[in-house]
Amino acid sequence: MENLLSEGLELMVFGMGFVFVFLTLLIFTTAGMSKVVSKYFPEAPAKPKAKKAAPAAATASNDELIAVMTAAVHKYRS
Amino acid sequence: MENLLSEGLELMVFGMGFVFVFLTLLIFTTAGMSKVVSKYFPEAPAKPKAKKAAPAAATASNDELIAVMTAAVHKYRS
Amino acid sequence: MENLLSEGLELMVFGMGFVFVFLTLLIFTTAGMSKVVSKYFPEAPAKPKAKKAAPAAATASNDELIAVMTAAVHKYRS
Amino acid sequence: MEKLTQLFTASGIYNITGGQFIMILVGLLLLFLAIRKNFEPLLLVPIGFGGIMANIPEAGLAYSAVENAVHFAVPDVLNALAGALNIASTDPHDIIHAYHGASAAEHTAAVYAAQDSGYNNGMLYNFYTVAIASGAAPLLIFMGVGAMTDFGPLLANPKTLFLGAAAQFGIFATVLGAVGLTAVGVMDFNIQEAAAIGIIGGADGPTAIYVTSLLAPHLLGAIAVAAYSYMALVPLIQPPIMRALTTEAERKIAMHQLRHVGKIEKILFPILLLILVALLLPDAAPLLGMFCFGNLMRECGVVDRLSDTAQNALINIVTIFLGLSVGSKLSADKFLDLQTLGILCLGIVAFGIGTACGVIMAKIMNKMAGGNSINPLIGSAGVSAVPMAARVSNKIGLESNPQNFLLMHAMGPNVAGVIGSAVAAGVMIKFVS
Amino acid sequence: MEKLTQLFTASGIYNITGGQFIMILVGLLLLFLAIRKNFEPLLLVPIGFGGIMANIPEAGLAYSAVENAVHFAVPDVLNALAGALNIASTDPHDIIHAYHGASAAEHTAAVYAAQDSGYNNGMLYNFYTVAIASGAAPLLIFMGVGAMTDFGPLLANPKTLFLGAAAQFGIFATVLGAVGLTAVGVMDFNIQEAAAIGIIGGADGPTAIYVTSLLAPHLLGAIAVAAYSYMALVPLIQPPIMRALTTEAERKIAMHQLRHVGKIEKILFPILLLILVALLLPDAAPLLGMFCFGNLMRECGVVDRLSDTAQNALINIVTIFLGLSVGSKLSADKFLDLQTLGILCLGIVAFGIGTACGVIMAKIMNKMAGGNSINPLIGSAGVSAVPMAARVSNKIGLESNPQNFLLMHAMGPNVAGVIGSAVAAGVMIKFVS
Amino acid sequence: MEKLTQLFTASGIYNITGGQFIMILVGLLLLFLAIRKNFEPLLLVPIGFGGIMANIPEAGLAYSAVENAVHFAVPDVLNALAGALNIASTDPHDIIHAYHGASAAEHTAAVYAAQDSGYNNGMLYNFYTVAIASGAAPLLIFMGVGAMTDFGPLLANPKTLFLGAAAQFGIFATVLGAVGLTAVGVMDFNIQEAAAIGIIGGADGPTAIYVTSLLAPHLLGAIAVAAYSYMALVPLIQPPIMRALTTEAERKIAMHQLRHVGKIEKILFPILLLILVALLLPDAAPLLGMFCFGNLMRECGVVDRLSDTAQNALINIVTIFLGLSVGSKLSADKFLDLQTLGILCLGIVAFGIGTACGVIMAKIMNKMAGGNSINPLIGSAGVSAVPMAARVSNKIGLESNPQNFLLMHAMGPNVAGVIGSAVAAGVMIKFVS
Ligand code: NA
Ligand code: NA
Ligand code: NA
Repeated sequence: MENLLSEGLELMVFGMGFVFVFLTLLIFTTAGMSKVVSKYFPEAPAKPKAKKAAPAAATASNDELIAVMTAAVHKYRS
Repeated sequence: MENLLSEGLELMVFGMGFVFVFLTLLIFTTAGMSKVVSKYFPEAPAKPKAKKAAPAAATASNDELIAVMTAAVHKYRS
Repeated sequence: MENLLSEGLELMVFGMGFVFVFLTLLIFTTAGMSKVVSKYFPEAPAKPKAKKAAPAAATASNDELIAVMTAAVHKYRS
Repeated sequence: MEKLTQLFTASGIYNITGGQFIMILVGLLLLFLAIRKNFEPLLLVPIGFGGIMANIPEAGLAYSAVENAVHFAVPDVLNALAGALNIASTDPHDIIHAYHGASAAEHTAAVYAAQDSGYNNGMLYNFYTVAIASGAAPLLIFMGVGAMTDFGPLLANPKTLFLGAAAQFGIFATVLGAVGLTAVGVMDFNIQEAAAIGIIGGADGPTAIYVTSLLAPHLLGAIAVAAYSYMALVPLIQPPIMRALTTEAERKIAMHQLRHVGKIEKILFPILLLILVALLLPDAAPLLGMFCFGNLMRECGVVDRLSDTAQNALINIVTIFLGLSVGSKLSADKFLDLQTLGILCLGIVAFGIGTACGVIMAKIMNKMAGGNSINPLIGSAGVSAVPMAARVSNKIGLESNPQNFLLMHAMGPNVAGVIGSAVAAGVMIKFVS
Repeated sequence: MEKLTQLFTASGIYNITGGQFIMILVGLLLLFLAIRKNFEPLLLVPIGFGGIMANIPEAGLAYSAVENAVHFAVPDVLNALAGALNIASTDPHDIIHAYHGASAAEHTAAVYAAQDSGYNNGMLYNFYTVAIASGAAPLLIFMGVGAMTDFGPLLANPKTLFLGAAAQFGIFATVLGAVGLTAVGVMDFNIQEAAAIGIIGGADGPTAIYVTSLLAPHLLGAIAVAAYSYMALVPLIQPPIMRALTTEAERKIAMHQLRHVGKIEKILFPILLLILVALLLPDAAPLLGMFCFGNLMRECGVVDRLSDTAQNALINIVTIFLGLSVGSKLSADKFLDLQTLGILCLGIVAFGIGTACGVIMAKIMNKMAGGNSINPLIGSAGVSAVPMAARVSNKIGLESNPQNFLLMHAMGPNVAGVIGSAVAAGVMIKFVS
Repeated sequence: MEKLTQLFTASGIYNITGGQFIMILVGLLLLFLAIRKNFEPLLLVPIGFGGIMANIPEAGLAYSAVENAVHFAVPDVLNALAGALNIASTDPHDIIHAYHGASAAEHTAAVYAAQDSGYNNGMLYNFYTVAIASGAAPLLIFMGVGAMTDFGPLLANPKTLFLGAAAQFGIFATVLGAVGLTAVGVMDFNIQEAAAIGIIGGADGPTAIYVTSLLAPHLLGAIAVAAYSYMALVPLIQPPIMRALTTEAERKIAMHQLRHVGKIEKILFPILLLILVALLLPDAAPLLGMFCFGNLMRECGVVDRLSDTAQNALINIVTIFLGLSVGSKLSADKFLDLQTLGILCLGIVAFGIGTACGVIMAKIMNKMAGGNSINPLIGSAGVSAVPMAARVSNKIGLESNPQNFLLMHAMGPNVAGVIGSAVAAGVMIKFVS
């Protein structure tokens, strides 16, 4: 029993410790990566909107599209 | 052979008997359930039409919907 | 080693030979089949156009829909 | 030159047997029926194609590793197999016989011996093992069918369950027919085989495959082909029987419009049915459980994405594998048999009796209800074959009375027939397995 | 007449045990909560239905071939099983005990003995083996969740990862609670069981199922039900804790709009996370690897058809099987236990502690950042329960300040919580398995 | 403190080997090529990611239970494994060697020993077993490809099948090259390995994977990576060869518009092809059978829902698992080898020879047809790599004659190349397996 309790305690200490160490490292690497990316590979700002429209149209077939749109019209009209 | 025939006959009698017993019980429980439901949980009658529009609209989140619609309009206009 | 080389050579000769024999047979059977089909089961030539007409009709009704939808989008956006 | 001989002696032309040739023609016939005549194409296209593949000479696609090893009959391999199966004879026939009757441990030993000699299961054999021998594929199809089924018409008029019950008489009469033919010495079926043949009369593909895979897997090819072919033939088989058993006046009977059935009732029905199965016939639990699960997903309204998948991607994937797996049972040595002929004959009798009993029951119910409220034509829909049988009822009804739309009224007995044959299947599994 | 008795003595009514009756009610309760109260219906509908099916008397759907063979207790079969398992006793309990502790070879021998006597695995047992025992289903769900996750808010404000870390304290505190209850003699959990219970506090279904299937599979039913139920109860459990730990002024804090995050960052993040996992905690590699793989498919923009499938057809299919498989662990003899009660109590404590730690960490971070830039309400989202917990943060925030939209700010800690609990899971698998 | 050491000594940083480090870089390179350079991303994203996961130190995701047990080298476990494999030595290398050459029974005994000691198959190893070792994944992909293939252009001009035949010379020349390099002592390939390498020249991913999994599974990683990479490089590899072998006048040749091909012809073609395979080369039956099945589902018009699923949900699911499974063969000890370098070199030679032979055959056919009706540029499409190679033909054609659209003309040889390499695969399986 003693042993079980100390096992639990140890698990808590090392577990939480490791979780914090890991996520802290992740914060640093992520922040570093973002910095490098925004410095060396800056994004053209206008693109995303144009892109988002195209695939949506392509993936939804016409029939589906009409169904969704009709529903939308109903909803927003009523 | 005798034995096989009597087995077949027995299977028929008990099989059909059981099918009828089972489905008869199902009729009674179903009818009872319907009665209870219509008595204690009556349905609002107007709903169904409104409902049909809702799910289509509900599954697509608003943002997605706008994207799809905008794309559609663009596609058919251009 | 000798043996391996001759195995490779043999594989090449028989392999390419068989590929050619197989595809040649396929050419003849295919050509024969096409001849038989076009002779005994000729296709009605006018159909495809009729099929294409249907979507055109659909697009006509689409225009109306688009008007409604555009209005909806405008309304929702504003 | 040696390689050329090797190539030729391993070719299909050199090795094809008469049986394989005939079975390839049968496969082509099934494809023709499916594609040109629209005979249940979703199943018969994969079954027919699988049947052709199963009969490709020397490819052994439908055989297990052991069967493939025996086919090539290398003496050392036969010795190893005989040793694994604890038999003295190394005759291929004896080995196959011992293999089919082997204990699980001997079976594994034989498989190991075959693998060690470099033989493997054929592709279709693997598909069969995963899809059908495990029982999974028919159950998943049943789940998908449940997710496609609307119990509304049945709930609006639960009495039509009687019609679904009566039509199952075709199943049991056919069982009796099969044992009768055996008794008079025309055929040779045991009770398990007779039960599996009877289930053709249930007019329900996945139920037939599930029961047959449990009771008589060696008959699976013939029974599945018969079941799906006759389901496709419903518009030809049923009308003469329906017309013979009804009067013009009866066929003219118009039925009251069905009441609206609420969402709560539709949600509770599959749960109720499951509990009834649990209390009365646990052996029908896998079939009806999955059916009810599919239906609950459909009706509960909160798991639409699961219900959509069950009705589309999942059932389609399973159908492909199920069809090819059934096709694997069309190999010549398993299909070309007097039994197959008997199965085909008994199967159509089963359909006919089921149809007749459904109509007669509907006539009785109509009489008891005053004689003018139940059109007996809806009785034939009790065999299931959803939704074909209901459409047939509607069509014959329209012929007599152009204002009379029986379709929704026939959907009740139609789905009742699905439940009825699943219950009958449970009884048979209970008694004869 | 004999057949009638046979039918009755094999029926559910005759055989149902009190435990099975109660568990069927529990299954119905889960269905009610899922359908009417919208408690995580995608999982609880299949789990509840599977639970009912698992408790159908005599059907044995949730049992292995050996368990089914022991259930019917035919003396010859028990003898064969005892022989296979190398034990002298033929008492059913002893056989089951020996079966669970058997070596792989003895296990196979017992399975062979059961199969030779005609017993088979139940349908749900097969589903469990394929979906959960193999580890595949939770990993594939995690892949799908990865493909649905947008790490944008996290990348815009990586500090919120701390909140995802803090909220995992609930996991480890619960482990301590479980061993504490054992130490004082109230409960009886070993360290593996305690760890599996703790993971409920991770508020992440697939992680909980994956860890439990590795550490304490016999508790899977209770832990999965607790995890999904409490995730559904997040809108009830969290708000009082959040209000108690924050001041009105803190709840009013408005946060700056998040910066736009580019495509390249989003592509690199899952790769970075995978490499960090590879270098630091290989035991979390399956979970986080599949999660990162799903996310990379989403973000890379060149495999949209794979990403769509991972988010739709595949995750739906896997969810159906996962739910039914979890349901198979709701059989009365595995679920109705004092332990289950303990698990339910500890689980909700875990949620509470996780929520509290998240909020407290957010308060600390806010203090350190000047006291007016981080709204502590987003801390509670660190438990994961995506996206419910983030919505709760937003809702409570709106109550205090109707102009304050915290949703996107709370999505950062929310997805951080998923990573955090997967890391915690890896640590536990490393130390206690 | 002890736990901290334990955590560190089990971490990736502590255990990573040089090989694993390099292979992780290779995985990242594949991801870069797939995502930025659009190199067959549907396959190379999963392969690259799987490759990284396979090289996570200590995680053992790509290893079987036995390999994982040997890796940790606990003396008792090694003893048990040596006993199971009937060898005296307990040296890890000897055990692994014995394991790979074990009989089926010894193999099972070793797996049992590993499981009893608590070791399990890695996730990727399981994926590999189910997807590739079973042969299922490449066959299902081939079915999907069949369902996506339009044989119209081929049927309109069946002579182009000759081009698909000629381009297979690349395969066999490479086999000869591989055995030649072995003969002169530069490399060390046996005939099975040489055949598997040659199939890279078939420019068809699933065929290459299927053949390699049968003939030389240990080379699967290198061969699959080479096959897909070179398929992506077709627009760079082919044009110089095409220009070198053709005159400007030849490149300018305009081809007549193709005749319309009817539905019946398209339905009959896959059936005809299947029967020809059945009669002549049963060893190609699995590959071409599934291909024809997919195509028949597409063309027959009565099973559109199955065809849609085969082209979408099913092929996507299989692609995910196939890619990860191939990635599992990128573990350092299996990939980093002089052989891999040889494979990469021979693979590109195979592509080049195939392209050249296709063009030369087209020139010959053009000469024989009068010199002005067949543009030799369509010959290069005979290597398959559908539809990339056909597009390359079209592009080079447009450069010489802006009015000349070769795309549809090149689609004939393009799909003929798929058939051709499947036939070549069948011959190799027949002769060298
Ligand atoms: Na029926
Ligand atoms: Na979490
Ligand atoms: Na090719």
